[in-house]
Parts: sequence; C-alpha cells; structure tokens
Amino acid sequence: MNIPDPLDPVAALNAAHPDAIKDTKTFRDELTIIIEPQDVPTVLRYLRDTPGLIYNYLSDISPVDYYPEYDRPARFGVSYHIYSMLYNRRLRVKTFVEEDEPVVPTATTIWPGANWLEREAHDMMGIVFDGHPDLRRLLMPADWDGHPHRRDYPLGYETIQFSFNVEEIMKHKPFAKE
Amino acid sequence: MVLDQFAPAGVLLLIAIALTFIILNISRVFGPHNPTTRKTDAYESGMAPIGPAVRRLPVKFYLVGVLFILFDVEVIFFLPWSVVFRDLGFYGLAVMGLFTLILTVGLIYEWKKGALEWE
Amino acid sequence: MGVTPKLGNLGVVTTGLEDAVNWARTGATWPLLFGLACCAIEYMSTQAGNYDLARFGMELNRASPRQADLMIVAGRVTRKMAPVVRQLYDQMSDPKWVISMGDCASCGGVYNNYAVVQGVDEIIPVDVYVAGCPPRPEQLMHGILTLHEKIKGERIADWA
Amino acid sequence: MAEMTAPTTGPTTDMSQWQGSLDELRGLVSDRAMTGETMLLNMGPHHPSTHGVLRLLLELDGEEVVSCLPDVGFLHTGIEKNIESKTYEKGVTLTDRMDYLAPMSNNMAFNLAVEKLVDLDVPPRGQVIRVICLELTRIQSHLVWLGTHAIDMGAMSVFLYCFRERERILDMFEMLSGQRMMGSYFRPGGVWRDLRPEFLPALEDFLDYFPAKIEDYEKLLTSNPLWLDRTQGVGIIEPDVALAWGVSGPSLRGSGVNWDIRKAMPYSGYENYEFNVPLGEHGDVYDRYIIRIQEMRESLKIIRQAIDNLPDGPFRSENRKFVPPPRTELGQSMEAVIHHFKLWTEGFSAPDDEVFVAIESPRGEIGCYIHGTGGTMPRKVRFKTPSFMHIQAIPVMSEGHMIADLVGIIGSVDIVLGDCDR
Repeated sequence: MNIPDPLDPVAALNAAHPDAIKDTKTFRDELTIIIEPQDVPTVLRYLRDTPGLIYNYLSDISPVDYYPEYDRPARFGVSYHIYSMLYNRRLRVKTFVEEDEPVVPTATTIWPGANWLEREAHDMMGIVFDGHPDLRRLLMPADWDGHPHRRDYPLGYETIQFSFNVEEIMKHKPFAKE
Repeated sequence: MVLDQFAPAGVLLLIAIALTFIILNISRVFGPHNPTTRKTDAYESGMAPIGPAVRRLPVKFYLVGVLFILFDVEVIFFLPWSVVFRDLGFYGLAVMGLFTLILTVGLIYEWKKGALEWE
Repeated sequence: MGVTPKLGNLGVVTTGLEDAVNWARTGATWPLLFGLACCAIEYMSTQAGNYDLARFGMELNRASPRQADLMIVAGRVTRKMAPVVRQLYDQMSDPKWVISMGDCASCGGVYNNYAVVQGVDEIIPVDVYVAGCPPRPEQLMHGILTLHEKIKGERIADWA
Repeated sequence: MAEMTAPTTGPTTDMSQWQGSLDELRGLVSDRAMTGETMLLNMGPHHPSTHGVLRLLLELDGEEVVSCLPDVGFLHTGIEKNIESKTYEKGVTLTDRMDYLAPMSNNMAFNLAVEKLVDLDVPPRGQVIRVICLELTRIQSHLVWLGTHAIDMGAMSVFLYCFRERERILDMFEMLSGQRMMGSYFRPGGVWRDLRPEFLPALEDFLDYFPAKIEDYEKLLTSNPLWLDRTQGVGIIEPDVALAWGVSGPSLRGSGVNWDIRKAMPYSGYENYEFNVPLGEHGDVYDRYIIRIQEMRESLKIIRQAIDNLPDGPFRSENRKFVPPPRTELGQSMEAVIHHFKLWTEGFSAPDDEVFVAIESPRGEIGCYIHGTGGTMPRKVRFKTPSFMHIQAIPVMSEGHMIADLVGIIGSVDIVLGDCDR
C-alpha cells in the first residue's frame, strides 16, 4: 500500500481552514500552532483524519497559567500535544482562554482518551470543557474548593518544625484523639 | 464390662471438647472489647457501601451450589468403601462401579445441558 | 519476660499472665495489607525473601482490618485518603498499633503542600515513627522491634 | 408442555436509603443499579490487588462486571505544584517519587526536558550511564510487575523469586547513588557522580546470573495451564481502540502496534544500540505478559552493548553556566567558586518558553512538559504519565468479564498510582 508523503501541517491547515491558524512558533525545533478556542475540534479532527497528516495519538492536554503579568493573548494556555505515529512527528496545538470565561470545546469526540485529561485540567486549573460527558473533579476530593494548580492558589505551606520553634507548632498541631 | 474398653475414648472426647471450649473463650475473657459504632460498620475497602448487603442473587450461584452438594455426598460414600476395599473383592467393586456409573450419567447429562457453563 | 523454671526438672515453666499475653502479641502481630506509595514497595521488599518479615511472625498480611492488629502506614496520606485511613483504623479490632513508615507518613515529608496530611498522627494515634524516604528494610525492622518493646511493656490494666 | 410464564419479579430490593449516592451515579452506571438489581461494589482504595490506592466502583450482575467506574486521586500529592516553587536542579528529587517503581525514568523525562529547554548537551559517557540505569530500572520495574501480577492471580512463589532478583539491582543502584530506590541519580547535564569501581563487576555477574532466572519464571508461568486459562483471551483491547484511549508502552504493543519511543524518537544515544521490540497479536493479558518478559531480555542485551563500549571522559556536561563545578576545582579557580555559589543558591534560569519531551518508561510513554518563566523556577511542569491513561482504559477492557479477570487485567496493564495521581 502506498503511504502518502507527509504534508506540512501549517500549509495544509491554511489551505483547508484559511483563518484557523492565528500564529505559529518553533522553539527548540518543536512546532506550535496557536488557534482560537472555538475551532479546536475542527482543527484536531482535520489533523487526525487528513491522509498526509494522520496525527492519530493524543499524548497530553497541558494547561498553563500565565498569572501575574502575561504577554500572552490571555491568562490560560491549553496545549494539545499530538503525535503522528505514521510520520513519527509531534505537534503542539495551543489555544488561549480568558480568565473570566475559560471555555474550550471538548476533544473527547475525537479521542475518547481526552476524557480524563480534560477532567484533570478542569480540576486543577478550572478550565471548562463544554460538551464533556461528565466534567467532575478527578484528583481532588469532590468537595474541594478552588483550583490548586493556578498560580494564585497558595501552596498550602506549613512552617517547618525546627528545634527553636517546636513548642508553638506542637501547640496548635491537631493530634488525633483515640 | 465391655463398656470400660471405651473409657479412654470417652475421656479423650471430654478433653477435646473442654480444650476447644477454653481456647475459643479465652480471648473473649482476656481480650479487650469496645465495639464502637464505627468499628462495627460494614467494611468495603474503606468506603461507605451503596445498597443493602442481603439482596436477590442470580440463580447461577444456587445451581452450582446444589451440584456441588450432590457430588460431595457421592465422595462421602467412597470413604468407608475405600477402607475395606481389599476384603470386599470383586463384589464391592461391582456395586460401587454401578453407583458411580449412575452418578456419571448424571454428570454427563448436566454437562451437555450446559449447567456447568457460567454465562 | 520473667520465665522461672520451677519444680526441679519437671520441665514446667511458669510466667505471669501479662508476660504470656504480651509475648503472644509480639510473636504474631499480623500487619494490615495497607500500602499507599513508595514505602509500600520497600515494605514489600522487607516482606519478601531477602529481608523476610516472617522471622517476626509477620508474614501474613491480612487484607481485612478485622484480622489485623498492626497498621503500617506505608506512604503519603493525602487529603482524599485521610477519611479512608481513619475508617480503616476504626474498623481494626483491638488491640491495635500503628507504625508510621517513612517521612511522608510521619510529618508530610517532601510534600509540604495542599494535598498531603502533614503527618498521619493528625488523624490516627501513632505508636512508632520510622524515618527514611523510603526507610531501608533494616530501619523498618528496627521500628518493628521498638514496637515489640513497647508491647512488652504494657500492663494488664491497659487492656483487660 | 405448558408454556413457562416468566417468573413474576418479586419486589426489588429497597434502595431508598441510598438514594443520595445513587443520584450522583445517575448517568454513569446502568439503570439496573438504580433499582438494586445489580450490586454496586467498591473495589476500593484499600484492596489487595489494585496495585495502590485505586478505587473501582463496580456494578456487578452476580459475578460479571456490568460497568466499572475508576476513581483516582487518592495519592495526588501535588508534585507538579511543588516543583513550581523549586529550582530545576532541586526539582529532580521530587520527580523520583512519582512513578516509584521506575524513579529513574521520571528523572530522565524531567532532565531531558530541562536540557532541551536550556539547550544543554550531555557528554557521551553520561548518556551511556543513563541508558544502563534506565534499562536496569526497566528490569526492576518489570520484576515488581511480574511479582505482584502473579501473586494477584495466585502464584505466590513467583513474587519471592522476583523480589530476590530485584534486591541485586537495588544493591547496584545503592552503589551508584547511595539510595536503593529514589536515587535522584540523573541531574540536568548528565549524572550526579561517576560509576563506582565495584559497580561494573557487580553488573557483569548480574548479566550472567539473570537470564537463567527469566527461564525459571517462564518455566513457572508461561506453559502453566492455570496461567493460560486465566490470561488468554481476557481483557482484549483492539489496536485502534487502544490508540484512541491513549494507551502506550507494552500494553499498546500487546495489541500489535509497533511503537517504542526508544526506536521511534531515540534519545540519549538509543539509536546506536540494536535490540528488537516484541509485539503481541491478540492484545490480551497473556500477550502483555509475554511482551514484558521479552523486554527484560532485550534490556539485558542493551546493557551488554552499553558496557562493552562504555566511553570514558566527563560524566556530566562541563558547561559551568548550568552544572556546578566539582569540589576539587573550587580550590583552584575563582570562577568555579562564583559558579558554585550562584548555581547552588539561585540555580540557572531558563527561557520563558515551553518544551515537551516523551520517553519510554517501563509502563509506557511518559511525557514531561515544562514551561519556564525566564527566571530560575519553572512556570508549569506537567507530566503525562502512562498509568493515568491505562486506568482510564480499564473499563474498556474489563466490561463483561468476571471480577477474577478484572484482577488479571489490572495487573496486566501494570499501573502505579503514584504515576497516575502525581
């Protein structure tokens, strides 16, 4: 069977969806395509199904928080790391979502494996994936408030017990009754 | 009196019963007890169980249970027979062979009927 | 343990009830099969052939808390796991002891953050703390022997 | 014969008392659970065969698993949040505790990402030492997998044999890094210190000693009729379904997909070792078992080739901007003292950009995504771990099987909860 020769993803995407790509970036020979949140499903489906691209494996969905001052278009960045097994190359499709309505359409219609990745991104960063089958908290307890991996969420650090401050720490350290 | 030949066996029986009684109850006497409500809760790998414990079970369990009892009883008949196997000679073999044959026919019938399959 | 041979060489050994019960308890403290994280793997190495916890009568890891009398908290206790650890501890039958194995169980260890209970003694009373991340099998055995010393020191009034 | 009328279903069990928790599961389990016809059972966080604190909410019709709902997070320790407040060199020790069965492959993923972010090269000797340690970690991790997988299915003695061999590997790791499991032996730029003199002889006679032991395991299990009945045709996952669910590593190769990152995108010098990648055909528990046994043999081959041409030279990069100088140098040159001071107090800074590196851990593809802040601490470190995707795929493999098969399936996809929850 003949395998079609690999297309350049940026050119192919520009041809198929003209205004989809907002910006492309290569850093340490890793290609990043930046697109709008609302056409995430169409772009990902296109990248997975076109004969010359076939990015058939979703490695990871990684949310990033550019909290204090950011030179990026918006506060949250969600990057989809996809990998084409046929042509053995990786690609990062990145979208930026605002802080007040961090909504990204779900990718579970394309890869069912994205289910938990999105649930964890929602749990940790508070990014809402609309169309997700059951967007509950995954790693934190169900009644936890706040999204821990946001940059403005405190680390929950407790002062370390050394010899000089052991008394006051032991005073209000909750010990288990029998 | 012929009865006193069995005196040692009687004493042994009494000691056995007394010993088991002691062993079972020694921990109840010396061991600590505080059955708190959380301790007597149902244990389901650390989580709260959903649904009652006693519920309607599929009939497959009952079917397998009955078949097991049937062949278990058959084995009980083999035990005394195997003790006097030498003295009974061919007559014993024939009788037990017939007994086993009947039960084997039962086994083949239930095997073909698919009672042993789980689905 | 006060073992005093009496009645010449009749081979009769007498000892106090307390010593006998404490000796029986240290002879076979069955641990609860309760591994959380990396310390559980080191605990399995201590259990396996090379370091062999069977020498202390502890080779049987009872999966159900009803039959276990020693809970070795091997690993980091997270906020989501804390109620489960407390429930398991409550469901263990008396007499019961707790060894907190490793730094994460003893004081939160490397994870001084939102997700980890800073020391399992915040939720269950701990008898012996074993340091190390993960503690070497010898360290765990030293912890177990210290627990045996503690058990041998218990008086009847504590538990009868 | 009179037509058998369907038995009138008596009053189903009264579930009113548990209505609260049932409503939460409304859409997730089938409706037969709502009326109490099927039993909802927690194969919960404290269970002997869930390889850690995984909770599976099973919906059982008698012995058969109707639906299985994994619930994870019982071991979420916020490692990624902690690394965000540490420098790159200090973050390495935290990555050890993620996949605690293969600490060095987490180190490798993190270090490769850091080296790619700051464009730091690793000298050849450092790369070969890393390959030796990675393959030893793969063998050690497969030994724990084989031990626990077999003991879950009832083969008690295999557990003891596997841990006996594993002790020898742990002794070797202790020679290298002073710690049996969590060595933090890999640092950005290479390895922490050179091989100890007694390491290579110990590795030589491990290489002669171990192949016969793999034969023993095969004798015990591979042609054992009990093992074959329990594993063949159980937990089958087709290649395209596995790819869609993000399965990777030996579990994916069990379904016949030929993808091994060491071959596809070689890192740390894997391209100049020749080894072959075992593949399965049916994608059942037995194929995944056979593949991991073969992988242990392949790792031995790689280690043998690595030892034969172990280059000498520096074991860690000489680039003083990122790698603190050895203590001997501190006496002689002033720059070394300055570098030493700067690197150990503040650490090196990385550009405000993002990098994603994936390597082949014993469980599958482990990927590390680092986004720098331009300063000395990362903005975001995220690990894509194989066990996370495999636990998500367990329901796909296990629906319709019995509970006993579910135990085998959990063992065969080789999950580690520290790896999944991070």
